[in-house]
Amino acid sequence: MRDIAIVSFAQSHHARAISTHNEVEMLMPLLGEAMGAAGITKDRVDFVCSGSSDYLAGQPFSFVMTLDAFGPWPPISESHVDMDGAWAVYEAWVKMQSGHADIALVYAYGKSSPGDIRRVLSRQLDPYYLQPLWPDSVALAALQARAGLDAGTFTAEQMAEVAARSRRAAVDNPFAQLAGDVEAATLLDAPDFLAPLKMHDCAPVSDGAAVLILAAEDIARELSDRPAWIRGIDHRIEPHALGLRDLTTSASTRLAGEKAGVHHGEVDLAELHAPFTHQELILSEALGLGDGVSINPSGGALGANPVMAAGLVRMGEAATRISRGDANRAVAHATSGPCLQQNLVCVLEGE
Amino acid sequence: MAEITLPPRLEGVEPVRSIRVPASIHYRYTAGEASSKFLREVAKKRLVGQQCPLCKKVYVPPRGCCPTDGVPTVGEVELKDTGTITSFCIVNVPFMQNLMEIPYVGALILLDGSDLPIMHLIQEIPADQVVPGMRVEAVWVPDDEIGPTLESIKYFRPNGEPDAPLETYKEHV
Amino acid sequence: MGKERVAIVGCGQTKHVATNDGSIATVVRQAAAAALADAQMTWSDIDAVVIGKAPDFFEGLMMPELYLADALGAVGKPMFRVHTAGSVGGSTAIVAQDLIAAGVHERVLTVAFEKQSESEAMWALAVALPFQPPMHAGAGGYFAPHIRSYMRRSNAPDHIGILVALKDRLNALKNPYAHLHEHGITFDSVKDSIMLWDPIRYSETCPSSDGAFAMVMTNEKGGDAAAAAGRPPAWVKGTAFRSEPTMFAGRDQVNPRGGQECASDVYKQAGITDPRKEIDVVEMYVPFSWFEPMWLENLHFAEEGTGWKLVEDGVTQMDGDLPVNCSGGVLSTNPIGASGMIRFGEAAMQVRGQAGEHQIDGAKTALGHAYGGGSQFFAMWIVGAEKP
Amino acid sequence: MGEAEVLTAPLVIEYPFSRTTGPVIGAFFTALREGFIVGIKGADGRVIVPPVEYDPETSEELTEIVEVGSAGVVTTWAWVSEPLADQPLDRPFAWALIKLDGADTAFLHAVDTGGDATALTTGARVTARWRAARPDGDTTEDDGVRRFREGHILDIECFEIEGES
Repeated sequence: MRDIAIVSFAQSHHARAISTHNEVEMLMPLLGEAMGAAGITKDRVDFVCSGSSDYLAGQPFSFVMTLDAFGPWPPISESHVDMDGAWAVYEAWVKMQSGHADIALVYAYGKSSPGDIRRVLSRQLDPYYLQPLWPDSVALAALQARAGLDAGTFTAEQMAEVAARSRRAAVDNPFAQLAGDVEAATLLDAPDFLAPLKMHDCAPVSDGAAVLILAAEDIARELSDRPAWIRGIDHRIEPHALGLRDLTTSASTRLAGEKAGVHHGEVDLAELHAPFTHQELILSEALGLGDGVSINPSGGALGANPVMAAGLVRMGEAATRISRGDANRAVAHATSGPCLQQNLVCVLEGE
Repeated sequence: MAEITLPPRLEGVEPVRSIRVPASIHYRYTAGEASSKFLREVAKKRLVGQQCPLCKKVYVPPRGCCPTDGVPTVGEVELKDTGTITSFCIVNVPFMQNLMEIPYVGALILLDGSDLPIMHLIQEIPADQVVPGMRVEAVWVPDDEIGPTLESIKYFRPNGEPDAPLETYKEHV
Repeated sequence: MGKERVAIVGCGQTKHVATNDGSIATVVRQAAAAALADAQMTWSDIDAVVIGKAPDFFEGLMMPELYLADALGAVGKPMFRVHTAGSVGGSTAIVAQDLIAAGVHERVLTVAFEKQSESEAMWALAVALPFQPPMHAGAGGYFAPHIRSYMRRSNAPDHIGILVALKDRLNALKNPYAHLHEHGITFDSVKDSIMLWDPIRYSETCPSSDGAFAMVMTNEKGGDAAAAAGRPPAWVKGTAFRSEPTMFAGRDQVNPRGGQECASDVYKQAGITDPRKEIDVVEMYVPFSWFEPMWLENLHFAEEGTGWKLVEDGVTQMDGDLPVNCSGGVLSTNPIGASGMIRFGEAAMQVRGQAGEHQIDGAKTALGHAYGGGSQFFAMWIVGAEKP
Repeated sequence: MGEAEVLTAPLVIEYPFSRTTGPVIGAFFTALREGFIVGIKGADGRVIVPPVEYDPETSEELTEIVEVGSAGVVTTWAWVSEPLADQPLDRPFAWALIKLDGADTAFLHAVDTGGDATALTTGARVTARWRAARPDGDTTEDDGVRRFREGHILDIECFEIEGES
């Protein structure tokens, strides 16, 4: 396998609604920022891959017009996934492994504000048995949380602790949307939102975008003083029906973590894409992350959750910390589907 | 497909073959900064395009970004509501939500001073008399109906000028 | 080409129809199971699944890979979804082959589908966005002016489109999987069909189909094993994507630069210097008949302005020296998200000698071509009977 | 540009989807119309409800439809104090995964407790509340309001705690 690294990352100031800008306007400055930081212009990019979903903002082919933000002229080699941008990184990484590209640019964006994200995400479900009931994303996560609480996998106190820690961490993250110095005990006093979930257990609704640049071998060293090398990347999926899964654990994360080589060394930090507090606990357990691991130092998805970009942001946040020298070995994770149905795990290292 | 076996109570029962599942999702569409600026001018019957600072091309309607350079189109250029038909299509098929009487002409119209044709309707001329190069002008809806939408231009019609020679719009066909 | 050679060892598809009576899962499953059977593999042999389709609005199913994981045997495996507009079927095949070429996996299943009968696909394409001018003429209304421009630029006579439509529909009669089987079709019946979007007639447009196409790909070792077992694979000799902006000043929508450069790239990878001579058969994405002469020029088979002459001279007929769309093409079968993969897969079937009645004898090198959006997305591959 | 100056407008994406079911999903809906519930035998012999077409472990096509009970046990649940549009009930209710008698897997539906957030527990027994069968000879056209069972997941209006009605 070729050595491939994340060499640059840029993200928006995620917010409940970025309504002054359309998707192109939201993305364009970030593309310039990410390429500027790597010291390259667009002509050096061999491959572009993006992640987004038509359903979020209700616009078929929204990714088609959004590509204009890159200025794809002369024509470029480009692809798009209707998945979180973390999977676009995977496609770009494969393209680079096959020798077709040395520098790849990946972007992802999502605006949840134009629609009701809870209803929109119900369109991901089985179209015969589930869609007609309109079960929303929070409700399904609540079923998962209760299963874990009943099984003794985690406690409401641990969930609140995740929320409090994430918000405290997000204070130092200028891009986060939800931050603050708050105690878990205070959070636990709040009324139920969708029991057993309280509001603090759920990620905020966010608009946002992110851009990440990958480079191979010596080019990575040219573009970054300290590239974040991808040492392993893998993703796995589980059965769709909730009744066919053990909701208290994440078999697909465990497997993806093994394949990506999480255990081949000590992990300094992990950026986990957990839109709900209990999902962070499930993911940490599945990845075997011990007490010494700093989890979601950015505040995670609980600090800002731009759907379709939130997983890509996790990769960028982990890579940025390696490039800054804050960490030497990090795990980045992205999820897709109801109750962690599909998961991607990436292991990043400094030199 | 393999044959399925049914429990006794389903044997001989007329099977369900399809289900109806209507689905409706409501969104709030945001035009964005550049389009909003443009549409607010449309409400004043003005067509204000934007120009790329690098390639100098003028886009109407602007979307805030030069599609070839990937930079914000910052310069503003006011255009007249006249232009040239670069190509067209005669529509003979009724479409959903479409109140047009068929046949009607949808044309690519290069507004004078702009660099990208827009698609709009051509009226006040029989469909079979529309030709490329035809000079046209916008017909606006009555003043009290004008708003920040491209629907404020009802259609385009010939403005009586002689057809433009191909050289003047060759880059666009 | 990547580090590993890639071989297509299994192809499968549904009988394409207006309405497939099964569930959405059944449609993808039928194609995938057929491809596996053709490859003499079982579900457990597959390392990863790559799926493609056009907008999720068509079936009202957001990120359908989630619901389809079980049907495609993907549980516990990597499952990947691609969406690049109309070119998606081709792009999906390229992403799948990259997984092998990069040495990430040994055996990959790829499938692309659309079940247009779930909704009116035309609606999904014509969502009226606020603030736009009041024109909803569908895909034909978008492409017709560009076809008119082509006719004007090339001085092509009006009957060229009719010849293409007639050829493709007659070819479809030799393909049991094609959607349209119009036994009574004639030059005059195409000519007399209603002019929908002048200059596009009804019989010069593609149908709306339910269907899927799947392929099983493997590395050199797997390809050699299949060949040794008397099941010749198709070897991938080159792949390329190109995209350009949808709308920009001076954009040539008749002969887009993205398509030209995509073709040049894929030919270069395959070592092809004279495509007209070296390519034996082409599966080209032609949803409206006039795109055949336009793409013949865009893909460097003819000088600019002369593609229509190849059509008129019968060069692209099955008995011509550059047969195009022996399967009947998109004009006979259009499950949108799958249409690109059908082009790629039919190209593979030709060089494997498994195209049945629409087989071109001795086809050694084939081009699969897909495009999407407003002719700004391109995906192509060259496959060959001989190992590159 | 300030938020007030940016133009917005409502956009509705609406489709009257008609979905063909094939025989397995069709059997489930046929049974619902007739007022009972079926599942399917998985490759390992367990009974999966609602029936899936392909085995989640072995991927093989499943074919043996079997009848299960209309009552069962709640394996997990969530309390909805503010239902969203189109959900099965417009007053507070519970979503639950329910393992029906004779089934080995749980499935999702709504449970009506009359609005009582404390009535339900994990392990509680619940039973289906059925919509009425279409009376013989009734041919009223459907106007979008579901009055009778027609072969749809909402032929079960919801579940309710056993013994309470």
